[in-house]
Amino acid sequence: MIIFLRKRILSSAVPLVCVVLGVFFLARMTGNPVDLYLPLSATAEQRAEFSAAQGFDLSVPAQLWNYLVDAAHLDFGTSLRTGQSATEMVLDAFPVTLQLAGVTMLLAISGAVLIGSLAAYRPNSLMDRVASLLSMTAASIPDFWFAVMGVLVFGVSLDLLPTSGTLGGPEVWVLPVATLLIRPFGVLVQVVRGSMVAALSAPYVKIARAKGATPRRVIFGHALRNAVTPVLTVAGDLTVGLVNGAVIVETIFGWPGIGKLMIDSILQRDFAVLQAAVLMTAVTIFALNILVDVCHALTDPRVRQAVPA
Amino acid sequence: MKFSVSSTPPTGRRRYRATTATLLAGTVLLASGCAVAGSAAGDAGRADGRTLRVVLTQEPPTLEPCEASLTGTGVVVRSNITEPLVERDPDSGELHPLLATGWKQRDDRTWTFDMREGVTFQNGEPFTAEDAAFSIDRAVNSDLACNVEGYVFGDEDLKVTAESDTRLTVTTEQPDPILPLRLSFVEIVPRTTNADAKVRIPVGTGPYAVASWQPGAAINLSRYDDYWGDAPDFPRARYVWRSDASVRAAMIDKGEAEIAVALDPVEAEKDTTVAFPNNETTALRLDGREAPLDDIRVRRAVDLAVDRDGIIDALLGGLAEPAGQLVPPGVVGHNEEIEPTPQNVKEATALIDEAEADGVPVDRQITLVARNGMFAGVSETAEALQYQMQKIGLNVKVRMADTATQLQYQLRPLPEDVGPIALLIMHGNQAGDAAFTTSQYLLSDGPQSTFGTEELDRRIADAGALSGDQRQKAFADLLVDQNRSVVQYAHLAHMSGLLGLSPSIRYEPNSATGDEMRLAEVSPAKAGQH
Amino acid sequence: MTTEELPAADGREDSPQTAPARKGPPRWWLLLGRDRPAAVAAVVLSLVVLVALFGRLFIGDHAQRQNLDASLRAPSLGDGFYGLLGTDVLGRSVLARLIDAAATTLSVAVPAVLCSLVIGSAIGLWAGYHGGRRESVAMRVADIILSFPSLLIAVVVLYVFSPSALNIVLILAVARIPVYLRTSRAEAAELRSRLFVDAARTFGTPSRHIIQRHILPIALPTLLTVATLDFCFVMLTESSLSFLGIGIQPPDVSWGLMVAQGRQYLQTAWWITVLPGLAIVLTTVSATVLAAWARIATDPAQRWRLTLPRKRRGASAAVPPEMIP
Amino acid sequence: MTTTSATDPALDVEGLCVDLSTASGTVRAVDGVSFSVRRGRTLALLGESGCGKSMTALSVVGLLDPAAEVTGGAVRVRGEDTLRLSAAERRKLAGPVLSIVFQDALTALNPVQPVGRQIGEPFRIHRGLSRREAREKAIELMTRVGIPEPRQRAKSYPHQFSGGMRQRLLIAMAVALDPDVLIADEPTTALDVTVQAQIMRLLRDLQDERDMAVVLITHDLAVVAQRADDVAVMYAGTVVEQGTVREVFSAPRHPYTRGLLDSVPEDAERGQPLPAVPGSPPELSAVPSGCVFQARCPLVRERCVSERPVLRATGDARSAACHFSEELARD
Repeated sequence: MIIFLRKRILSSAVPLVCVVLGVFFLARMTGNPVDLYLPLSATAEQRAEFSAAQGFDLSVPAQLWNYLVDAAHLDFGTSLRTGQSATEMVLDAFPVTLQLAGVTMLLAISGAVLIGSLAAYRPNSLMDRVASLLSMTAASIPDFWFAVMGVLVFGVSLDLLPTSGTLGGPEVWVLPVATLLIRPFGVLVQVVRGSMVAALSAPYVKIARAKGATPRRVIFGHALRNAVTPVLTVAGDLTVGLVNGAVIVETIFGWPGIGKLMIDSILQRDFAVLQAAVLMTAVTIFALNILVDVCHALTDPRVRQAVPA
Repeated sequence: MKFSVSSTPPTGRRRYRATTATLLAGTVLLASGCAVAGSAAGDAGRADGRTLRVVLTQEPPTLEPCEASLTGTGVVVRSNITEPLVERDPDSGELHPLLATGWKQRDDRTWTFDMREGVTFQNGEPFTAEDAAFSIDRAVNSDLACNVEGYVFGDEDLKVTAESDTRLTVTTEQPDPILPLRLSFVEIVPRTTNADAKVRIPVGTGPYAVASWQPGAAINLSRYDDYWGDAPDFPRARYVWRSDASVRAAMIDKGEAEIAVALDPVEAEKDTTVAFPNNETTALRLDGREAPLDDIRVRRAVDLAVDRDGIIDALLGGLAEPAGQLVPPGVVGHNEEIEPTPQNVKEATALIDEAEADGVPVDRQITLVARNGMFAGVSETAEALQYQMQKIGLNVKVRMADTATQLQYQLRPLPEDVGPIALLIMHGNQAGDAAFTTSQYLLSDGPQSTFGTEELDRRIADAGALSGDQRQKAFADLLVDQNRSVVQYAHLAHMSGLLGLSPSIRYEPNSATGDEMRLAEVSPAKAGQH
Repeated sequence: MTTEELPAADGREDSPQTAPARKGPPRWWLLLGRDRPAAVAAVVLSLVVLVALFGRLFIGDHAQRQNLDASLRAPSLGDGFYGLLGTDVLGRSVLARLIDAAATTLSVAVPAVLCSLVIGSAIGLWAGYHGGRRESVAMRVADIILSFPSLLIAVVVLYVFSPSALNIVLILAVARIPVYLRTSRAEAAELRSRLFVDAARTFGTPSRHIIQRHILPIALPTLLTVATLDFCFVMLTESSLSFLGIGIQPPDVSWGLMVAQGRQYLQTAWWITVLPGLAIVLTTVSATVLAAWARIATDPAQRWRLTLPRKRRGASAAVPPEMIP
Repeated sequence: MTTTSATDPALDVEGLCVDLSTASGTVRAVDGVSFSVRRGRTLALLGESGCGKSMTALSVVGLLDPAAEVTGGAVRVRGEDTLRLSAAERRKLAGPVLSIVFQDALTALNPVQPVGRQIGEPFRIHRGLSRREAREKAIELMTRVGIPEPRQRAKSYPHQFSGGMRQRLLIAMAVALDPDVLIADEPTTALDVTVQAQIMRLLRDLQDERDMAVVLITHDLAVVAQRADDVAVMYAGTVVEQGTVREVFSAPRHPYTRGLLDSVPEDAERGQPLPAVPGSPPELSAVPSGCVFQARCPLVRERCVSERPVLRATGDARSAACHFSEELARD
């Protein structure tokens, strides 16, 4: 296991560098940010001065070299927009997204396992049909639409929840998490249901029933753990999506997360922040992938055995 | 004897249903329980009548006073945290004393300012001419690359000296008749402020001081008790930000904020909103260097094709005024005589036909560039303009851009090899003088202009050297000239902002509200509430 | 005595589907007819496809025709065919725009899904079959794409290159490749050690053929299911890009763009944003339902589920009734 | 119809009917099957694929797939008709009274649980033993079925065992609670010949030791000959002949049984093609109204087309469903 982990971590280093380099070059393709940061009436001289101060007058390879040298000293640069250190901004924003994604996935997975198992228990029953239809619909609602509706209905009309924001009790979490939740939940219910139906019709389930096992024992003791592999994979992918893409929710509800930071820094050509943010999410995503692999190994002894090979 | 084992024993079935029902009920209860538990105060805090809660579109990138000409920064900083020497009345355009009690022009290039006494900074230090000199130096002459430097002063450096505690002398390199107006953009900070680097949280002489900045969440201000002027009504203020206009509107409806900026025109009918002219003017800038836009008949046809009233009523919520010039009312140089061009499709088509007959390639594709988020309904407006231009026989494609991309089209050096461009621009004349407009947009080599005429250039230069009524008339006349002989712009509308105001407060927005929202002017609706 | 198999014994028998399977699979439309939701889904989906393919021929320029005086008219029967679903803020017929947008939406979603499906599966199957270094290289490439912010690519493509539906397709396709890559790699890696693959290998079959003839057919149903889910994802992503202003650009129109542009009128003119949203939901739900059905219908070991009479399907289950607590 | 015996049978199946839903409609997969078996005896259900023998077994233990439905008959153990019991009552019988072994031990064992836990599970379910006690019991059972180093191996997972070992584990699990009746559904089909013999011996030993009734489902005549006491030959969902193995195999009273026995290589001459029963069994949806075997029967006559023969006694403890079983007896 440890060998496996070490190998995985080492093999993630090269792709990580690729991501950083890719972002570096792509960002610079979007043009010089000078215009955005100087008043429209700034003179050519002022522009040149600003460019030189920020190092944008150098060739791209030279800029890259400077960036890498600084990065090696854990200095990821300063934000053009706010003048703060990029590292600081990213470290401020990241926990917000991580918490959102964590709570969302926790709820999505537990809810989906519950509903999906119940649905799989009696395929084609009313419960199954309702659960399937609802989950499919949930998975296909545009999230920003759901968010705006949520604000209007629960925030304003019913006056149950705050419209937006991060400050306050647990109630501020409800709408953002609900918005983030619908799609992963919808997808996961279908995945859980699918793999549970397959697991419940497997011969070992018949044998378990032949031993007189109760339904609870059959579902949770036997079927669920076998059904968990595809669920884990999909849940991993969905979490990656959340880490990278809670932009909409963060934008609408005013949560200062990494997604919002990223889109802002893209639109504002704030390269240092963008690079730092991408590096942070990329590291997280790599870690997440490794975590999923470890979970696979933990739940399935066959994978565990195959690992050292 | 036959029976079916698949019909479920009734007990089992019922229990199963009961389980489902319990689960469902539990979920609902849990959800509503969470909801009720804290009920809904939101970021801006509970309405306590003592905190003024303002919701902006975005978090201010910084509160550095020398960046106050950035809208996002200025709206919080200006006149709330820091103050300039001179302030401009947004309605009349007149200059009023603020930290300076008066000023005099000694000669062409030298001005003296008298400092107000008894003013202290929020850190307790007294305000003197030394501080004023420091602040001007820091903003205009330093290497900080302050936004205000580029915005109002260009390359020019100022020589500033504090002759005594109460007297300041400013010397310009060139004669500058509007120096006091320019200085109204320089916010005064204490001389202890870092001169080599920008600060994120400033100290000023304003009625409010920064209490805390929760990054990403809120900025809290508290009343500065030793403020030299009248004490504002609200002891505390809190800024939050939401980029979605419907959420900002919802926060007003819900009572989560007292003031919300930049609402969508859709909300205009609510009685919690108030519209105000914001000195922004929209227009299509036609690139006169490229066929077919190089033909004045085609440019005039475009001007005639635009249905200003239709666009304003349908897309801008009826909040804007049709425009015939770039300079809005209330700004020196605005010409009352100019009428917006009425739509005349027939005449426009005739002009195009005429041009086509003379060999102008009117079917060459024109790119209509507009910026996402420039104003509410911008992409619909672009589509409407495209449709109206196509109706008179032009070939137009829309390209929506982000700010950075749009700036490449807007600013010199203009992009090459992109064909004829019709750029949707929105020009805000914060400064109140047409010179800020003409030197940028009308000079043939102006930073935001594509072409012009020598005649117009000459008139602009002449007008800039004048002052008083002569200045007004010279600028007003040259605006007519642009419409007659240049037609670089098909003007669209003088825009309005829409502010959401809670019924619990009273506030009169003015044309500067978008850049400078004076919290001290906000009062509770019912007297004696606080 | 060595082998005393019964003469007609052709394998083991314990599942109920053996008997009917022998007769050959039942006609697919018969099966479809029996599953009412799947049948409805099929009808909806074919309708959407037909509209997307031929709708533009009938509506002429109605989707573009503006009338600022007729802005935001509510759906009504009185305004002729094009007024049935009301008008948008520019006075254009929402019905005509929905039809126009159907074509754009599908011409973005379908090629994007197909591209990522084909490229991702091809690489994934190849990597999974060969294993070793090729496998780990492919997986790391997937990691790179996954952790790359697709928003950045979208912005670059949109603002640096010219914005077009094709570019959106490319962005979405590239962003989804890892999903197929990982799925197909897993399938291929599992299948490569199976007996029939070993057998093919010993006969010297080139690996390309083994992948094509032995591995692909088995992995395909799973990949197609993923593709259907992705179809939904791609439509929603396109819509989100529109929300951020970096999706399909006017005057092109997609359902996602309609939802995004109309959301500010949610309270005053619901039809502008709700109807295209409904179109997205209906299409994706239909696709998902149909995919679930097709998956069962093409799997001989599952097909029997579809053959259950309606009333019994409601009552019985994969788990017999005595299992119900 | 029951065997004539003084002691009560451990399992008594009477007139069992199972309907199966298919795309082309509902068909009868098991049609009035009856048999019974006493403790210590082995009954073989013999037949080709699709003849309904496995479905019979699954309906006895209540594990039918939902596409199939028991529409009539009775399955009696310990004097109770299991088909009429509630789910919970039925679960009480599963394990201590009725038990089953499947053919494919790899899929029949839960791949993600250590085998020790799976084998100990019946003790936890029915006897309420602690995890540790159940584990000890499991190790005992593993020792009994011949797993080497059971204490270590109890922690292993199914995929780490060979096919024969897995089958032993499955059997250990099935006999854990000394059931009255053990149903073995083709328990050796997937195994090597040598391993087959070991497994059959293990089954026999366990049966003797625990005095179980065994229902052995198979298509293998040799297994029946060596292992079973009684045999019920099934064809197209019905029992066509029943009796002791010795009597039925030495003198079949049904043309189908005879055809089967003739096709065994031992009786054929070298170099000649094996005589086989011509044709194939009828589709379940097209079972003829008369005798089910009429299409392949060498003796078919008019009566066979119009009238279905019922199972009737052809000897002391045997019966056959043929109008002309006496003719066969004369051959």
